[in-house]
Amino acid sequence: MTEARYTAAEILTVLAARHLSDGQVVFAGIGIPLLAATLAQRLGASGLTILFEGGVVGAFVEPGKLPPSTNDQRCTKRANMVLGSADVLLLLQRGYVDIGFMGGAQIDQYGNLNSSFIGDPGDPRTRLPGTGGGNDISSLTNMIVAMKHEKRRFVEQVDFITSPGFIRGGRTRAESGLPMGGMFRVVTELAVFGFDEASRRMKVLALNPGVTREQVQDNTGFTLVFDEKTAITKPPTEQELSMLRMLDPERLFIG
Amino acid sequence: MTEARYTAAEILTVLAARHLSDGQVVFAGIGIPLLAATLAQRLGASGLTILFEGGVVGAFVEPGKLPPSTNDQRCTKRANMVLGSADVLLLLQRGYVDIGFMGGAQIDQYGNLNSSFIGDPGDPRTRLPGTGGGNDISSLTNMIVAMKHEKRRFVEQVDFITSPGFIRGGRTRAESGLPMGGMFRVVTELAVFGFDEASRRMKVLALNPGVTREQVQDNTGFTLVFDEKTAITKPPTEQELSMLRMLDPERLFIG
Amino acid sequence: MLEGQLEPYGRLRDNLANRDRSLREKVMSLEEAASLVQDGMKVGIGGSTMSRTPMAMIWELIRQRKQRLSCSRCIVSTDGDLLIGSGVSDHIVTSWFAQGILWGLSKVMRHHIEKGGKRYDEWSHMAIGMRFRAGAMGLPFLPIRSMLGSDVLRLRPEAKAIDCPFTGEKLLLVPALNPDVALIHVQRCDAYGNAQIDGLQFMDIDLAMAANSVILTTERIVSNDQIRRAPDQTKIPFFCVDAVVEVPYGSAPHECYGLYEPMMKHMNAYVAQVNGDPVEGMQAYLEKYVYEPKSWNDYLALIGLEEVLEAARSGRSIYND
Amino acid sequence: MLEGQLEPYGRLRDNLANRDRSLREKVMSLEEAASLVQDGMKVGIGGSTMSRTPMAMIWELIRQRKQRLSCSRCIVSTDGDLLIGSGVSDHIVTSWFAQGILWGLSKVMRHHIEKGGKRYDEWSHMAIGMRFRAGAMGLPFLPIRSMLGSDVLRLRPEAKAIDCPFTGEKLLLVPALNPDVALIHVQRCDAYGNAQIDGLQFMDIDLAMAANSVILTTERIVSNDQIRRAPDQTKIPFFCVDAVVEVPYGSAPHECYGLYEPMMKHMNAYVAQVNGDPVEGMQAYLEKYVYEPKSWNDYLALIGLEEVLEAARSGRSIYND
Repeated sequence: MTEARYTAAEILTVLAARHLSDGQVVFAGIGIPLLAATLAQRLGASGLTILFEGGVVGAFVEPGKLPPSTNDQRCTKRANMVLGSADVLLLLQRGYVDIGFMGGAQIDQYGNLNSSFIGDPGDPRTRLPGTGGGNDISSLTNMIVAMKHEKRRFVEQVDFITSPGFIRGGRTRAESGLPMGGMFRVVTELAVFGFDEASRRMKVLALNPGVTREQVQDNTGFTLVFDEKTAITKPPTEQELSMLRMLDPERLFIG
Repeated sequence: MTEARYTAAEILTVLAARHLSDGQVVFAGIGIPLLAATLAQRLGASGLTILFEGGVVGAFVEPGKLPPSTNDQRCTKRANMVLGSADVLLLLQRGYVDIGFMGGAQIDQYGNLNSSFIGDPGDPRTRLPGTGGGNDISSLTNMIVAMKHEKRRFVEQVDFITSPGFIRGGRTRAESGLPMGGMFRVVTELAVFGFDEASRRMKVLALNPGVTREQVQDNTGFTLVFDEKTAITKPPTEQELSMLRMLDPERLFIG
Repeated sequence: MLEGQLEPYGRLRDNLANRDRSLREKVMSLEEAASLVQDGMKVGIGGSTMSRTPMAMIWELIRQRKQRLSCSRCIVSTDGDLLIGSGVSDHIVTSWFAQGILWGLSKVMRHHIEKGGKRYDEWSHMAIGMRFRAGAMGLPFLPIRSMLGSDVLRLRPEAKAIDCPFTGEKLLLVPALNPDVALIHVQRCDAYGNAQIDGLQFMDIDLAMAANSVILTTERIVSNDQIRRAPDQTKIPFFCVDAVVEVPYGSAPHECYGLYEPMMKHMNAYVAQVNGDPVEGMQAYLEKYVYEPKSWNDYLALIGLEEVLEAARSGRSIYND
Repeated sequence: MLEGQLEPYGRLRDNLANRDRSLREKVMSLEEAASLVQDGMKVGIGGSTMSRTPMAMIWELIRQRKQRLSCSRCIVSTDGDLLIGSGVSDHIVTSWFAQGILWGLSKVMRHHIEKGGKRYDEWSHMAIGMRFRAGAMGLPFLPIRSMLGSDVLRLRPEAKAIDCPFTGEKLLLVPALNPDVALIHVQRCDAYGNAQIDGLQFMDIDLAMAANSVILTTERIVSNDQIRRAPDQTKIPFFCVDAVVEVPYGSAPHECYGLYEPMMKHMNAYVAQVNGDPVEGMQAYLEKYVYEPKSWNDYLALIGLEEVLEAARSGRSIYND
């Protein structure tokens, strides 16, 4: 690439959208997840059912009217159902949801997310906003996380497990009382990650176009596992990018 | 009385209605309780809030349109709120209800009600319909029961405790895990009964007009406690009776 | 899986993961929908007493001669008579089982429960509600503060009394009830199964969420556009629904809120006949009203146009002022 | 009673038994209603994030210089900034606390929680919901299947992990939350407090049932007759409501479903000011927008007619097709 055809947030959103398929039920957080799920709906997966934490089932967010949170009325326009916010979370517990889809502030090699404290929780350097629905979603279903790839965000061990991934790897998640779900994919502007079936450590599944293994490793605070033949993701198409920009004309979430 | 001015069901209903006061929240069963609560509302207690098991809060049943069960739409006409039937029962558990008001098939000296089995539950002579909301109501709030006074209905010990009164008397109700509520009044066509504060045994509070102690005792399957000076209830007034007959012109519940 | 026995969480989740929860049309005939109900299933029944009973679906289950259904409902009325009287069900789980207070005891219930070897498991009304709700919430149990101290509890070892780990107070834990299939009748839904319910909801929302499959019968099928214009009126979401059947007057001779009241002449005649002879009387009723009619509309014709119209007039009167 | 500590059932029942639950008019001014909130109370806040926040009531609590309020809400936004920034609250119980994703971290929250000695107790979103729900149901706890294995749980010894007595599975019991008072803003209610809520309900129904008293602010007071014509639209029953205050635009600058969207220019200016200096900036904001206005309408005038009208135009557009 001689010139960037897209921003980091744009490729993040497009790649995340590709991981959703028609007929799934996805619980989407605000920002990139909401946008990526809506993009997937508009690009063929019209039967994708989007749930929002505010209490929305089967949403169809309007282009150019992105909500400032998943608790705003914009989330409900043309939705199939509106219900209480505890009740929409209980759908996860009952098992109606295929995929939880969130952003992340900090992640570790086992896919644990931290959105609560930087530093010692007893005397934190930074008090972050907290879990919101993140803990419930990641505890109860399969997760896709879309986040910016920075060394300080990809750490060996998070300061605080807000939203559990595979805890300490192996079977520790199930042993903690979380028999279902777990981290499925992490999508960043550099690569797409999965988790090893046995160790439950993060591994690179595919590099984004134009990104090297070294670049990914250099921006990561722990040693990554690479497959022999790491795939290369197909770049965002014109159709993907133009639809995305149509959805977020004010570039609220795509930067 | 040379001539009966009213039927047994009529005096039962009128006396029961007198035990309800303006401002109370009463959970009423079908039949006489529904009718008596509605009568109380029409006779001055217009702020009496009636709840029905079907999921109705603040009902105002229309004269001549008595519902055949508390789950019918007639119960909801001019009601303040309609909600789920588990949720209306939970109002009892939370404590929003002052009085539970039911009919009874069989009662014993401790105010326990049986509407499940006559005879041995393992091989019953009669399988009765069962508890409905009766068990929940009597477990969770103060009870008024309106029922026909017959020896086979007023027994020393019920064959089966469907809706708990004071269980075996004394503190056995609280010890069974039911710290709140309990049997408050039993109203029949012969007398009005309360329960002794210590022993929790049924005692006569007032005789209905024209009824003797002997009559009440003869129609009761256990030895009743009478106060020194048992009161005599004032007979139903013309106003009470005419309003009652206006409410139930088809004599659905007043026989 | 016996009623009262708990499915492990993993199995419950697997059942749901394997259901097609996509936004898809699922309109079918009464016959097709009834064929989804298999012998021996745990069946949850919507509505209560004589209200919003999924009567057309029960009628079709009897025509298809289902067997050994274990049926749960908050309060069981004529539906229970027909289910056990026809031999379709041998097990009723509820808090109250008769025809209705106007008719005294059900002789059909008495005959089959006292002497016919059929089972009626009694729970408190709230306990039934909390069992469906636990099922809907993906929980193995919910605590309640009733049933304690009573003989109703003594006959239900499926429930467990505990001392509250926070307060030491006595509580009763009632096990989740996740029916294999729920039968629910509603006023309106779309072709995907997004359902609106007017008036009394009874336990239908929890029941729909708890069940491993849901068959909706509906007075009418409306467009998905109409549903989307008032999403806060949707009470059951499409993804827990597996079949949608349009059956006008599908609760007859019971009522459907805002549309028709119970058809009392038919009910009176029915009760007189089956309580007169709970075996022969019931058999004759089933022959004439269930097995012989060619369609649900034929059954309605037997109830009679005048009674159907009168029920509709009074049903709609709830909105007259 | 500290947040997280359970009231014995008897005390909870006594509190409720002593409330006047009769059908009576309870309309009062914002000032009178706010005076029902006492220093040190546990306050439950309705709505979520920037939606149906009872902002007028919070504004009045700040004007009345309340102290030591312990405030719980499913998701806390600007309301939390104002409550801790003004000194009214020293304790927030929620799952998420910032101004909104558009503005990054709240410097007000960070300042007071990291260094100011104020507390923010974090629970999962569902845990908060189940705590209100347990309170609403008259139960000491509800079980959940989340929070387990996380550090969120490690900081919350108020919750108890158990092995399910039915299945042996691990469950977390979260304690009931029964606020002393709930503040809830609705689109419509009658003078008795029968409330209708359009669109997103959040946790407001459980909150209302759980609280030991409820103060409703409402966009408009409608007749009891209107409520009775559609009783299935009533979401909060009058008998759990203790005060009704009519405050048009009572959620400003947040949104009220179907009536107005958030007033984003004001929000942007607010965030710039308080995140610029969480102490002085906040103080200046409070002076100008909270302490000085003579009335809520004066406050709205400071937001500006144009912005209020624009928020109403977009708010009502939800019903445009």
